[in-house]
Amino acid sequence: MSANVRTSEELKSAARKLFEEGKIDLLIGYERGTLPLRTTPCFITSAEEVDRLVWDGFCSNNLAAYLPHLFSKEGKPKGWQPPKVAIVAKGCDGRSIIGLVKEKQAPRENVIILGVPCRGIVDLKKVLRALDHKEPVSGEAAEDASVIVRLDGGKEIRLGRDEVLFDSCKDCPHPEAPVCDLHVRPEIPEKKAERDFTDVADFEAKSPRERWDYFVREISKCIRCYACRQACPNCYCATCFAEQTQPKWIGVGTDLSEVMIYHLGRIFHQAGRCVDCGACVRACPMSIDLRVFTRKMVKDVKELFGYEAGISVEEPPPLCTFKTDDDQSFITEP
Amino acid sequence: MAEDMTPRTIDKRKLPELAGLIIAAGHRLYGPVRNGGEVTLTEIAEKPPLDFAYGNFKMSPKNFFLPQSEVICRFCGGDMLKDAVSAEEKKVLLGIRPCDARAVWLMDKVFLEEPGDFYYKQKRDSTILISAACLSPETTCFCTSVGGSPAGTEGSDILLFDLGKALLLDPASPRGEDFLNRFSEMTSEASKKQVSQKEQLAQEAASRLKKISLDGVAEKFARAFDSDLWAAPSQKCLGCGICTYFCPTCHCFDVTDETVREKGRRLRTWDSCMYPLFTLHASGHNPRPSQKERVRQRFMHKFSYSVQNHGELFCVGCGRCIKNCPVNLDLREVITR
Amino acid sequence: MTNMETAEKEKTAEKQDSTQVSDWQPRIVAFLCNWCSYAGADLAGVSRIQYPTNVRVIRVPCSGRVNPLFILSALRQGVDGVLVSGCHPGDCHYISGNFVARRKFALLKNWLEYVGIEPERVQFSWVSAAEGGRFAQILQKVIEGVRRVGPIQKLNKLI
Amino acid sequence: MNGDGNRNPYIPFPAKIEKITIENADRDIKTFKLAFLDEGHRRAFQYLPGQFAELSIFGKGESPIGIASSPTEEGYLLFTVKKVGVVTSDLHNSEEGRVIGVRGPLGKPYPVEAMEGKNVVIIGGGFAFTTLRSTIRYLLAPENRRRIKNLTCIYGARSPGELIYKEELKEWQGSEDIEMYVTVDKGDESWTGREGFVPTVLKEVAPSSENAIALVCGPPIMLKFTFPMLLGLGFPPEMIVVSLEMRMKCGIGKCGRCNIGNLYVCKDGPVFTYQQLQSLPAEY
Repeated sequence: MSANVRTSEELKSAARKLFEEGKIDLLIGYERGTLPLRTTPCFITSAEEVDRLVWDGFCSNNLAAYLPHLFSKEGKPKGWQPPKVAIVAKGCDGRSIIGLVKEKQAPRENVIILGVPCRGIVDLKKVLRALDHKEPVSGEAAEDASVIVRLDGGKEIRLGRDEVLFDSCKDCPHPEAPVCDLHVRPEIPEKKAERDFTDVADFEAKSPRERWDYFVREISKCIRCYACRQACPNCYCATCFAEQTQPKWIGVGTDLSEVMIYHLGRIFHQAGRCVDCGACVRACPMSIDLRVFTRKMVKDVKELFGYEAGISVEEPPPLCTFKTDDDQSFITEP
Repeated sequence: MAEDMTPRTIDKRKLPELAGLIIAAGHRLYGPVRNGGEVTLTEIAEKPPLDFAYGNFKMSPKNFFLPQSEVICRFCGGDMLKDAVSAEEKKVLLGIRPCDARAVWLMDKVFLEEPGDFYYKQKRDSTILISAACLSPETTCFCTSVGGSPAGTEGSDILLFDLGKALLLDPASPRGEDFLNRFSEMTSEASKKQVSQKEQLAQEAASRLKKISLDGVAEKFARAFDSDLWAAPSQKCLGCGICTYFCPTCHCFDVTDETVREKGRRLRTWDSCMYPLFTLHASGHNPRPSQKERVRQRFMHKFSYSVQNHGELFCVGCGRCIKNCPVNLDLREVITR
Repeated sequence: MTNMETAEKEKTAEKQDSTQVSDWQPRIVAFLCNWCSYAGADLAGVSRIQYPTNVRVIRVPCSGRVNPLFILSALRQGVDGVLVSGCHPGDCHYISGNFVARRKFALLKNWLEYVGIEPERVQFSWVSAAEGGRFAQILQKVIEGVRRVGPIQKLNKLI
Repeated sequence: MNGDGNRNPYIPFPAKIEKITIENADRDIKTFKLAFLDEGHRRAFQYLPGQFAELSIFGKGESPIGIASSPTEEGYLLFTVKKVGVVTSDLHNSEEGRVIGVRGPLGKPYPVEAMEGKNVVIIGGGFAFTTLRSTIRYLLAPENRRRIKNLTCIYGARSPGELIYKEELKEWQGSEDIEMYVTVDKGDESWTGREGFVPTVLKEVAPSSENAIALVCGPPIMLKFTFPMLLGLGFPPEMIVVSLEMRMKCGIGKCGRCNIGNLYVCKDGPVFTYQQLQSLPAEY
């Protein structure tokens, strides 16, 4: 039995137990999707349904995105009590949950984090590219996070891990949720080294013209569907600045300036929140390279304020605090 | 009408020449251009594509008739400028799929109905649609289940079949017939063999499509308004606009004004029933307060209200919403439940 | 108003928008905190210290009040440069407003530069109520910088 | 929308604000008297009570507002507008003489033909009284008054200060042609009239449902209690007519946001019979 199958089985029994002991009202996890190489988020409310749960390298969604809405009082009737929720969490999902707890979007005591060991998630776009855009009919993620796909006609192809994993998964230092109520794992995954920021540094090293041109090129693809925002667990504002009307920050058209300010504003707003889970990149139907931009925010927060999002519940968010000797070399002097 | 004219055929090698003539006749020609794994409907300056063996365009051609953003009128300092909207250029869309042409035919029912939509009509009147029969449907395709077919002609002016060495051009509207006549020196009459080959290809393609049963879906949905059918899909729906923006028939729009200092304009832009602001009253009241009502609206609009209002399902089975949904919310699951 | 008159009006508006380098003067917006920098600017005025007139001052209660969207919004509307100025660190009327703001500004400054926007466009400074002369100097420096990079051509919305 | 198939239905006609009247004590409801700049536009704007128009402030947007004037009042249009959103706030800041845009008339009117030979009961609440004012004015015109039987109106507001069209209310209360009941939820020291919610007053007045038609417009909570009261009085569902509100943009059934079930409030409404509403989902 593969580790993924064993994890899935352990997950089912853990979930069953939680329901039977009356500890939870709802469990958010993954079930098999309708398309090959896909899973889909599932919402389980009783022990009878737990057999739907799966865990494998196709569990690409960051389930933490569902929490703010579940716990928001808005639209709930009088006397409403927040539900007890168990949530299946990869390393990145777990870090997003910490951010939400910290920012009071999810009460810690109502969330049971079920940590699963993640070896990286498969990027379907990369799979398709490797298959020269032939649609696979089925496939599975193997133990070492390589992928076996079958094409129409039965031909089987094995794709290497580095070829198919999301960029954000490739050298992920957090295979497990840093804060966890229940580890669901056949074995403890090895600790990984911290990730460096050479990708961001490489971009910084380009000329301003090149950086701007790349920004223009990527943002021009945007169709303003807001999937990046909706998929992001930490984008939980009740009304996004992009949609405010009083004041109206930006228009709703497709002018580059509007779209740019949307992305500049949204990504900036993620400073100290972004855990580099890649949810925005995964959700984007136009394959915009958002990560080169979101990573900048992660890097600067780390380098300027020594803060990494989603590690500890206690540490205050970096933009709610300060040090008297914070860097101010950017200040204009006469 | 269309039956009166026999299909024409053209050697694929002569297609660049035909394209040149079309462009020389004052049309802007758009055709399939491959970009990585994606095929987009792109303006063609000279060398036209010879390959119609793609699945479908990444985005539907609805942008050509209902652009994501278009100017309704312009103003300056509180006064409207009257001559702000220019006439449309003549366009030819080459290689769109019959499902997408059918979607245009469906949108016609909304936008050409009285009072006709000025901007839509202008674009529709100046655009020739040459569809390419869909000979290799994708796994997410289900056009035959919603009233279409891989060689359907609704909305098209000409239907093209890729016969290998030659293309068969079958007029599907008087406008298409007229168009073919204008370039008749480039084409010849199709042989009987070619016509039967076309029919065989169409049948083969149709047989490859999985049928899903949608009998009585409109009535079923009308009865299911208050049912728990909507709980599961709306729970996982993230509330982004991908399904509506990629949908070739979703046509809901917003009208907003914007200004930069003195100058301003009124824009019509795509909108989505997935967004909470879509129905939010100025008073703060929202008749569709949660994602449940919003998801329900999308399904009801396509599979129930449209049947009541226009006699047709407003889904053409292109599968874009299924392919692009970030949480794999599969429309087929909901409509067959 | 007839259509022609309106069209004429639009032309004039266009002229004002046009970015002919010869007679172009940078448009600067300065967000000044009420307690220090605004008073500093005021002092510059009262002391008859010459400083350029192409600046529009927006008084804010504290540099901490400056939402980064204010800055993006100004650029979107075609402002050529933005200056945000508050009390010196440690002198904030609200104790720590400018300390918290400083973190935001540091990130924003880097962020805009990262996507290729000229660093001269958006600048931050500390000016106390007593530093009238210093305010004029900083403003001069900001304007010179903006003049060097020319009229805004990124992020500004064109209609 | 009128006639001419080639007209662009999205382009508003310019109209000048001739007069602005503050209607209520909170000063957030104002009546704007508009006159088209172009005589052709004025003639083209043929409407009946219950219809609405999109008022357009260039640079701010459009807002759908019920027409408060009656077609029997010639040469001008009245719109009573509450200050709520971007457009209405800007409109409220207008001075007389400003030119704005008017696009319409839109929607279906109250069924004036169906009122022929009937007793007409008009029930209004709060600021939603605008198109009912249009209806009363219309029905009180001599040529129309003789075509209907009794005309009864019950109108209520939160407080005396919030009653709109105060002068006309006085005029109607003294008129033989209309039986007028004005009520407030809670009166003040100077209030000598009725107190009580509209549905309660409706119960007291108990207009006969015999050969009668009821027109209702008011806030959702008033509607909720008024419908059962009318049904209790014996009004058949098809003789209860109500005007609804929805967020709208195009006003001509294209933009897809104002639907209740398969009907669009902008083009199939805003006037619906209670019978119609019963067959629609309660999504409004």
